[in-house]
Amino acid sequence: MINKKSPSVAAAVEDVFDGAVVMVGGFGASGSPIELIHALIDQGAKDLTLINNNTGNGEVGLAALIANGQVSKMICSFPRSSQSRVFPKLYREGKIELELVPQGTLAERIRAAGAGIPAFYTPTTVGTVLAEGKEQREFNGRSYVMEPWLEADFALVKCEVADPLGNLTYNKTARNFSPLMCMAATTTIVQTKHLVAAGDIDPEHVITPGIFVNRVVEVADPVHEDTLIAEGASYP
Amino acid sequence: MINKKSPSVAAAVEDVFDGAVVMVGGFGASGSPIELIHALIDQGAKDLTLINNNTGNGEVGLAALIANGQVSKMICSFPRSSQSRVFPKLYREGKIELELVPQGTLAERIRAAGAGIPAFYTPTTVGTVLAEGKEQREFNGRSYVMEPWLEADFALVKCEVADPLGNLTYNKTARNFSPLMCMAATTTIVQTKHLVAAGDIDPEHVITPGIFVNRVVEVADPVHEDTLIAEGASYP
Amino acid sequence: MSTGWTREQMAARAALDIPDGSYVNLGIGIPELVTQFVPEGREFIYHTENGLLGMGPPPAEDERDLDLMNAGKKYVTTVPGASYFHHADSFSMIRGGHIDVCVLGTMQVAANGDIANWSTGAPDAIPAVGGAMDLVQGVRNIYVITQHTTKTGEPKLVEKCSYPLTGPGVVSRIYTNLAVIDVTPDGFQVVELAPGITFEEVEKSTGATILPAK
Amino acid sequence: MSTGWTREQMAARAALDIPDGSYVNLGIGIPELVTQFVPEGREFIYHTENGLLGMGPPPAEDERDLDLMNAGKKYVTTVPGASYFHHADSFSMIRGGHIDVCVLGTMQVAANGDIANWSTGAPDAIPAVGGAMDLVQGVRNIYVITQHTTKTGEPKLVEKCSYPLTGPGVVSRIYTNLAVIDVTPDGFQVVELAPGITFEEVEKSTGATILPAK
Repeated sequence: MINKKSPSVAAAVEDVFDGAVVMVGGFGASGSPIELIHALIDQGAKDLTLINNNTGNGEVGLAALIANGQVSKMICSFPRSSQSRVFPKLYREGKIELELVPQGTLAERIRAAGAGIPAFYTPTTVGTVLAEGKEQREFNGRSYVMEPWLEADFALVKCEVADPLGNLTYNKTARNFSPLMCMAATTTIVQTKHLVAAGDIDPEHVITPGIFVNRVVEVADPVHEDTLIAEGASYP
Repeated sequence: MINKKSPSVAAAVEDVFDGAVVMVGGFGASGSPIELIHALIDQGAKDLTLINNNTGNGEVGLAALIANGQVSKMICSFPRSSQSRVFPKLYREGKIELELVPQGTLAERIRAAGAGIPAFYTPTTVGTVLAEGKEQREFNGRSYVMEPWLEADFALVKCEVADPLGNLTYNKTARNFSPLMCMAATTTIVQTKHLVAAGDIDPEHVITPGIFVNRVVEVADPVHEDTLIAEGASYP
Repeated sequence: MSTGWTREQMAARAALDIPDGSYVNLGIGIPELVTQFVPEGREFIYHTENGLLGMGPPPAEDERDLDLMNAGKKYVTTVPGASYFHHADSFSMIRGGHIDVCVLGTMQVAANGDIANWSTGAPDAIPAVGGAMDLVQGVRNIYVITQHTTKTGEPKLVEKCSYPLTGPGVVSRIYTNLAVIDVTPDGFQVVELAPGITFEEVEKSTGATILPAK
Repeated sequence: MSTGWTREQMAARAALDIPDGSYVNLGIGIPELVTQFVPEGREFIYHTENGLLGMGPPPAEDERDLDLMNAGKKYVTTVPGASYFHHADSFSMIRGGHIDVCVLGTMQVAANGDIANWSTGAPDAIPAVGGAMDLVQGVRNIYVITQHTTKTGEPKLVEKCSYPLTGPGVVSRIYTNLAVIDVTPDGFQVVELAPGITFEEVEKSTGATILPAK
């Protein structure tokens, strides 16, 4: 029987290599795969390019990974927030690179990679500094910019229910970018709150079909970034 | 309260105008909105451009609409099948136009219209006669063709469960093109087997969010194209 | 001297212009207040770009769900008929023109409808755009709610934005504490003055030519 | 004289080359037989492009579900762990390179891997392409199962396809009744002969240069 189950978060992220491009699911705290990120901190891969909507909060999760000096470039739509201190500091010191991508374009570029679409046109950024240097073109009398797909070597994703084939469901707005990232990465690594048997998820309710998932590890009682931050936690 | 319910299939298709571009959900018999199509036959709009994966079977549904002389152009991926007689005859007589689009490109062009993406690149058709006259371009050393979005004035769609806000779920492989067509049409008209109250569909299980739907009409006991054909039925 | 409308009154005035049954996306700040002033007999459905249609009011503190937030990362609830979806579907709703109205705050808005609300362009600023550029290009009606001037009295309605644009020529209507103003082919045009406010006061606080109410 | 492998034997031979855990899309005809010959200890997951992953065998006639079909419009079932999705997601699986193996029938296949299996190009033919062009461009490994020659004895393995292409240079391996043949930079290369078949017989039935097994 096909079984994508990984024995531990450590085993699941074992082969993330220096210089890898890593997508991390979540929108702010919601859907952030904290346990997988912390396993990646323990694992120590360096010079990573990270793709996420934000840059993490406090000193846990994504922010801790950046603080640990493992990230050389960040691709995101919104790198600052009220709880975000690590990235802004490193960025101002010139120690980390930033590619700023509008949120909808970020989502669509990730989907495009998963869907085998090397580029597409969008009206977003037309007439702004973010369109500078980008190819522009008119369709039906309106201007659009061309945007390329955004691929990754790995995706780290948190879900609610998974089966051993990698079929996934999510919880509420914790879904956000995760289904897209599962499609776009060469190796998709998922932490799930509930691991159930194949067939236990109604085929009509599957959000991410197993074909997009490589490894599943059960984290039955995941910590939430907001809780950690409220406690003033830091990692490692 | 927002209520997209239409009193009848006749009222639901009332404003389809001559020359309209109409998407029709379904893949072969599966998911075909027979009652809405028959209402459109009764309504009589002419010179329609129809978008569907196929061209209908027997002398009911899509095939009956074509046989009734209401369709001047067909956009589809597979216009012939064992039970398809109406379209082939009219096509050979030069009485109906055909735009042949590969199935995946058809789906993606429809989604693109719904997503505000005027064009995208795909490897499909590269090196074939279907790429002739299309713009081609290399990305990362591979050739792709550019494909434009495919919009419609109306979409006729069949679903399993709907609520008055237009939230929809489908049944098994009857889902196929329908969620994409709901996104791409100016006016989306849905026939549903079950009409339930807002809130009765779990927000996690909604396949088509109501924002993509304009009208919902309950057809509690829909006929299935395969059943009609087995019975040798014809319409009108 | 009147200072015109309060924040709540501006939001209420904007709500008056939103048709029944509209799909609405609200920016952070004053625009969020619109939900409190939905006119009698109307219903709006709120979209939040992180993947929810049918957003309801904030929950009681002890009923928070950590996985149920809005795009401003505040805890929210859902109304009956809500749905969840991923980010590509969410921005298809935006980019594909399915959202009827977006109400935004702003730093500047120009007489030709240009809006600048994402960056001061300062060299040491950390650029952060979020979904703003998608919203202004994708949503059919872009409304702005803003104080007429900055805290230091500088006009926010200008001939040409000095800050980097979020999008060119996209704003259709502006609600300030002093007036409701349309962006027309002839530039700013007053639609309605706040009680106790004269056209001359509006004109003096505006950094561009502005036409009086017809 | 041996006529080589039967249809079932060709399908069984192809199945031997599909790794455990593969996501597989099967064309109509002989390719469909692959499901009957999955080697001991292996599991394949079948994708059908009309929106189902985890397709199972055909149902008993009285257990048919009219809304559960495959891309060939035949009634099917599901296996535990199946999922339904819409057409754009289904073709993302194809175009995005997520399907491991596609096994197709063909009219012609050329020594450079070109395949022609959608149209005879006849002037009165009604062109119908379905998902064939998406599959050959998107799936990582394109295998072909076909009789070595047409019913009238014409070679189907040719130097250059005379029929309109489905895709250029996409086929990697061919299973015929006479042999297993790879498409290599040097052209057709026999990998294995069917029992009782000589290389000379294969060569004679092939419309292109073909190399013997190494």
